Amino acid sequence: MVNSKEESTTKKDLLIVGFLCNWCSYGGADTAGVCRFNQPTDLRIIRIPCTGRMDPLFVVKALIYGADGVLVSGCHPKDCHYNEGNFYARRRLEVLKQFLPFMGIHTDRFRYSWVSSSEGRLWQQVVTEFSETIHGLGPNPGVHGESDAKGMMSFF
Amino acid sequence: MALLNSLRMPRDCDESFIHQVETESRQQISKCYQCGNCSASCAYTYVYDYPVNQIMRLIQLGQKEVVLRSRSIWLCADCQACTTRCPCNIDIARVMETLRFLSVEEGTVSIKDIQLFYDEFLNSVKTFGRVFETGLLATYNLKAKKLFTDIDLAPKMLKKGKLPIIPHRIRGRKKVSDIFKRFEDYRNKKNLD
Amino acid sequence: MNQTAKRIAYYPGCSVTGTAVEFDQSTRALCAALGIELVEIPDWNCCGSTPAHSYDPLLGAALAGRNLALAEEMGLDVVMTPCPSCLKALKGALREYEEKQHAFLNILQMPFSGQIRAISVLQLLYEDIGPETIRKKIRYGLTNKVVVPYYGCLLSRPPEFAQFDDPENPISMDELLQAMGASVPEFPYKTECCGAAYGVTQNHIVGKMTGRILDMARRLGAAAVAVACPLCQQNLDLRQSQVNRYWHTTFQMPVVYITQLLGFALGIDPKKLGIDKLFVSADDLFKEKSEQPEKLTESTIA
Amino acid sequence: MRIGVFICKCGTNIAATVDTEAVARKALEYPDVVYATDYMYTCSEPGQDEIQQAIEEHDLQGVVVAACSPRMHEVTFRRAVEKAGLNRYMFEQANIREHCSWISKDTEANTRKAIDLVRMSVEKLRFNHPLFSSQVPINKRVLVIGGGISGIQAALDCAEGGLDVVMVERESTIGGKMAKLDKTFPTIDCSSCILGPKMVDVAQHENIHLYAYSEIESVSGYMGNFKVDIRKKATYVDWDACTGCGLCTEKCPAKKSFDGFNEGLDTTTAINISFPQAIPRKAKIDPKYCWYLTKEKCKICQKICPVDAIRFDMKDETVVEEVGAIIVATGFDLVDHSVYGEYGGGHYPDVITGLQFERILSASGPYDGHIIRPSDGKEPKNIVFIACVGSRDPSIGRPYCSGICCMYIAKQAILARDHIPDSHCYVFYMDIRAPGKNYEEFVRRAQEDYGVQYIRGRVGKIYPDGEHLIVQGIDTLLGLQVEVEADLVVLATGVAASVGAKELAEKLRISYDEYGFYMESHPKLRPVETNTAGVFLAGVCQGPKDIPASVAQGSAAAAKTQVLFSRDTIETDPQIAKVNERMCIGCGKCIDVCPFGSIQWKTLRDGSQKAEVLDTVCQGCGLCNATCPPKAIQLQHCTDDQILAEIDVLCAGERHG
Repeated sequence: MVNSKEESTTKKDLLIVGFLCNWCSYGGADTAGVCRFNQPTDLRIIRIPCTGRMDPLFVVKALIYGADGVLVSGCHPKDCHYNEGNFYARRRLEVLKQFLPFMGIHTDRFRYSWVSSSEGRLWQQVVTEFSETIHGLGPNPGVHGESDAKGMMSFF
Repeated sequence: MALLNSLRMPRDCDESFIHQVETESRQQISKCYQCGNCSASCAYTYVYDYPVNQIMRLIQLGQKEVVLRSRSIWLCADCQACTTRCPCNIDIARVMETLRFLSVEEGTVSIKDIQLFYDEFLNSVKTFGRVFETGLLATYNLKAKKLFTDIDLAPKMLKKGKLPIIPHRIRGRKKVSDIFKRFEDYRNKKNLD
Repeated sequence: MNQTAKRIAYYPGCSVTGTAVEFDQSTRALCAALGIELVEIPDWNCCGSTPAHSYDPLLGAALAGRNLALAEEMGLDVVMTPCPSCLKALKGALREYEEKQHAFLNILQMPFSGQIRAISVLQLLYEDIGPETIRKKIRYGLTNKVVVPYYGCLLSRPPEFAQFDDPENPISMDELLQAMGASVPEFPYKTECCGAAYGVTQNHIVGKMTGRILDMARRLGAAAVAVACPLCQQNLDLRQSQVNRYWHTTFQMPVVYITQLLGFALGIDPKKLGIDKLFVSADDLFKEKSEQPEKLTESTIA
Repeated sequence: MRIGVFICKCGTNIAATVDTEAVARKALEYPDVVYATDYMYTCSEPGQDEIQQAIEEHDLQGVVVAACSPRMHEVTFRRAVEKAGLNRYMFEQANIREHCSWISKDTEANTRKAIDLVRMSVEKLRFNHPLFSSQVPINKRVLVIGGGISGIQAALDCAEGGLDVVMVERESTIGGKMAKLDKTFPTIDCSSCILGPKMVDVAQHENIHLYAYSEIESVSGYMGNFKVDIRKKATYVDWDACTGCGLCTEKCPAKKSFDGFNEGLDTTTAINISFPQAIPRKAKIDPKYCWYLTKEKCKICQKICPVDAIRFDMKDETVVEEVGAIIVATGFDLVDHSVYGEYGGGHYPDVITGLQFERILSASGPYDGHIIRPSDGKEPKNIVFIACVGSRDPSIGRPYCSGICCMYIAKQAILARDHIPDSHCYVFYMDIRAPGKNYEEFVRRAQEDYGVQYIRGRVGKIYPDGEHLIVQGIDTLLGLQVEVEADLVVLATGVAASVGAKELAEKLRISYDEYGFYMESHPKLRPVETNTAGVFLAGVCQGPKDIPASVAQGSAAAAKTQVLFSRDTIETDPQIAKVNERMCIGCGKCIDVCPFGSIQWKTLRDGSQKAEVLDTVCQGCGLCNATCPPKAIQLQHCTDDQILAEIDVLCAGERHG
């Protein structure tokens, strides 16, 4: 709030892949841009029509190919442009989250959120927080690199 | 009361003061849009030299001297009406509190009586661990040369046993004075940094 | 709820050991009668109040913090104080602990978890006992007596900090008074400031503020003003003579602690409640003891 | 494929923090890219010309533009490449403005990001195929939801243009908030005199079918062919029979019913007609207050009705309407001022809302147009108006300006001074917002000609003192507290989204902002459209506005509908799911998940069951694609191959290699 001194710009970018639904979160990211809300530069956004389009495989592929984090974002529950796509997404991505530790991927490297097209400020927060989390974890060491014992335990 | 004539910007705006107030109070002063609700709600506006909304405005303009020398910050009774009603969610009472302590730090306290009372109060706490009200009132009235203020109340209070003659000294008063000492050390160190 | 097992830490605060001694007496007597065990924090010290806070909030926090740490040491998780000023200081200490933990603990130099909760005596009476329980225990009512509740600034303000009652229109004391059978008019100055500590340094301010409050109480036909703050009580009661001089009035308005009123209604000996310590006599209020619990309930429900 | 890449500088919007030249240079290294350049304003006419020339000169088969958000200009660029002979889907847009140049000042990092985004778009484009739309017929009927002034204007404009209009109104009469107003600013002309004729037009127009006292139950379908379930709420009166004679309302003994039309200032009968000019002028029974419906005694209305219209056994009824477009004009409600404990929290009878004061002023209102206090019927001599109650107040989550209050207070103060010449009117305001035609002059008149006292500052507290209300405020210009001994206080309560706005938005699949106002497609260039094709907005449901602006938007929505209906068919979006029959295993999972029922079984000649997509029903969400186990069903233009290709170049690209 008050101490909004800009982060040192020398920090090296990590790679975060974002999958955003066209109707809500992609618009929210646009709104954040229109309002010039400063954000970390690590994120690369792929536009999809709906989070219901999300195949968990996309997340896994990205993390295996070397992305340091994956962020999926769509419409708030009940606000889906296609009625119920985000409900399917939530179910699938929740299962995926449980599964990541088995591939040696830290669960914190993946996150999903709900941001509407009017919520530019919220989008800024989501991106900033997630980027900080990923910078906290550092570069993705690759598959089987970081067994998150706690995450695995929670699966059982 | 420091007087304002005209402002020449940016020369007359102390940006670091704005930052200092915001950091210490954890409030964002630029949120204030001057609706005046704080001053409308304040029970003390009529004795202030600057109403609260003007204090907020003066901070926005970086008027350190005027703000820290104002009487208003010392006449604020911390009643929280402003904070409760501020439409912008600014904890104004906390800003006022911050200004008081910055004013002590800068040595610009405008109302000497109040500072004197506060000093005597803290002395009493440092010495006894608790406030010795009788002694506090006596020394304060003596030092403030207000010997006869409230003198009418004293006999009544004595009669009701409400003015104990002997102070209560707590056993842990050394511990309390140590808190004062550690605080002074902390503050000196902070000021050196 | 199991009231017999209720043990809470008690922080009296300096003013109730001196100028407001009757608040301490009545609080202890009332809690004992209600089955609440008050454990006075051993060797407590002054919370620092406004002077310490104005000097530096950290100093105030450390002074108040010592008492909280002592209470935690006793293994208690709630500390109650009759004084709203002290309450603010105790809560302030908890906030500083949240915000500047390192510096705070360095100055305090005591083990402290910050888990303890601080409440006022009014909050204890309203939330943990409640008007319904009070209603059932009444022996002497205040039937047909008009009593106005005066809350002052700090009991419910600011809402995020106080976490108690409504900031603009608090009703806890209203309901407790109604439970005692009193008639409680809508009092517009419920939360107006009484002039606070300026009784000492700038007493013309207090004269003006308390004058307004007393005048409104008189116009509403009040037999007494009920309060829950030593400073408010002192300004309205002790300084009533100064007010009369300032406004050229002849107020003779008893200003009574809610704990005294409740204690009386519960049948505690007025002596034990320190009724005689009030400057403006409240004897008229406590003179007629009418034992009419049934009628009471009726009139208060209606 | 021969690909051309165009990097837009967007003036300095992009070029200031992205090295566009470097991005273009880098693009030339990518496979299939044969041409790359940067340009000042790619979306401008010369910018589009440049693309078209390059397509011709370099024989391009696909185009990538890196510029603003595709939500802004994708349509523009698709049209541009189509003009040059390419299929419009052989185009990709990388968003290097909203998602890049505008959100960081670090030119190096932004340039790296832009390079990545362009690389991804090129890779996606390499998997694009030409797609072709099909045509479906349009049902040229329009549904107007909401019968306030904006909806009325939209309905009349559509009907005049020859369209069939279905209007649905939640209340038992149309007219909305405007019907409750006494006079309108800045002309002080009588509200019902200008609205009344329009309401009658709606009732009499042969092209308009009105469902009053009805609500939208559900909406399905898509632009050109919506299906709408409308719930007609039980009125307990057969409206076909009812003549609106009003005999029942005279005899009904349940006289303490809540009078919503008079904002609760008066009571009415359980069977009532909202107001004399109601459209439709039909009686309805409020079941909460009717003696027969609550206590099973009375039935006086039934006995007295000359046309036997009373039906105590009436139930809600659902009807289905089919339309090609929907205009949403659901209006607003007032902010609930009970959150302001310092103003009495709604408990003081003489602290009223602006709309209540309108009813008091109105000659057909509860006091026949005499200004008197609700508490004791006395004429107030000192009236205080407080601006921005529920507006510009972040502490209650409403930081926006309601836009109309400054003006309506000025009007009400003028009228109060007119009605009671020896009265004093005080307006506590923070700023005066009067940007309309003749608005500022109007506010000046209130002060100069009518002697209304404007006090710059907010009110901290209102409390009763005997017969009066003490209003404790501040004049910030003087730094002095001001106390007014008032007889009546009017709170200029702000505008809030209509109750139920969010639920309706979910049914219509349109979005709303954090306050519940409906989101337009673009804040400047598409203020009437929503993100759901065929659904248009009119009036305050989209955001606070006054009567002229509401009427204008109503007409605009009607014009948009006429544009849509000017053709007989619409092109379907070819970005839909498609089944590869050889891969389909006939599991039927896609059929289960499809939210639109757009996938059905198809029996092949060999008797095997395969999934088949109905082109005109599929909305292109891709849920089936993500669900299909063998990935036999693919969302065109957003296939698995395309997304994986984007991921692949991004992650496995040289940055980590």
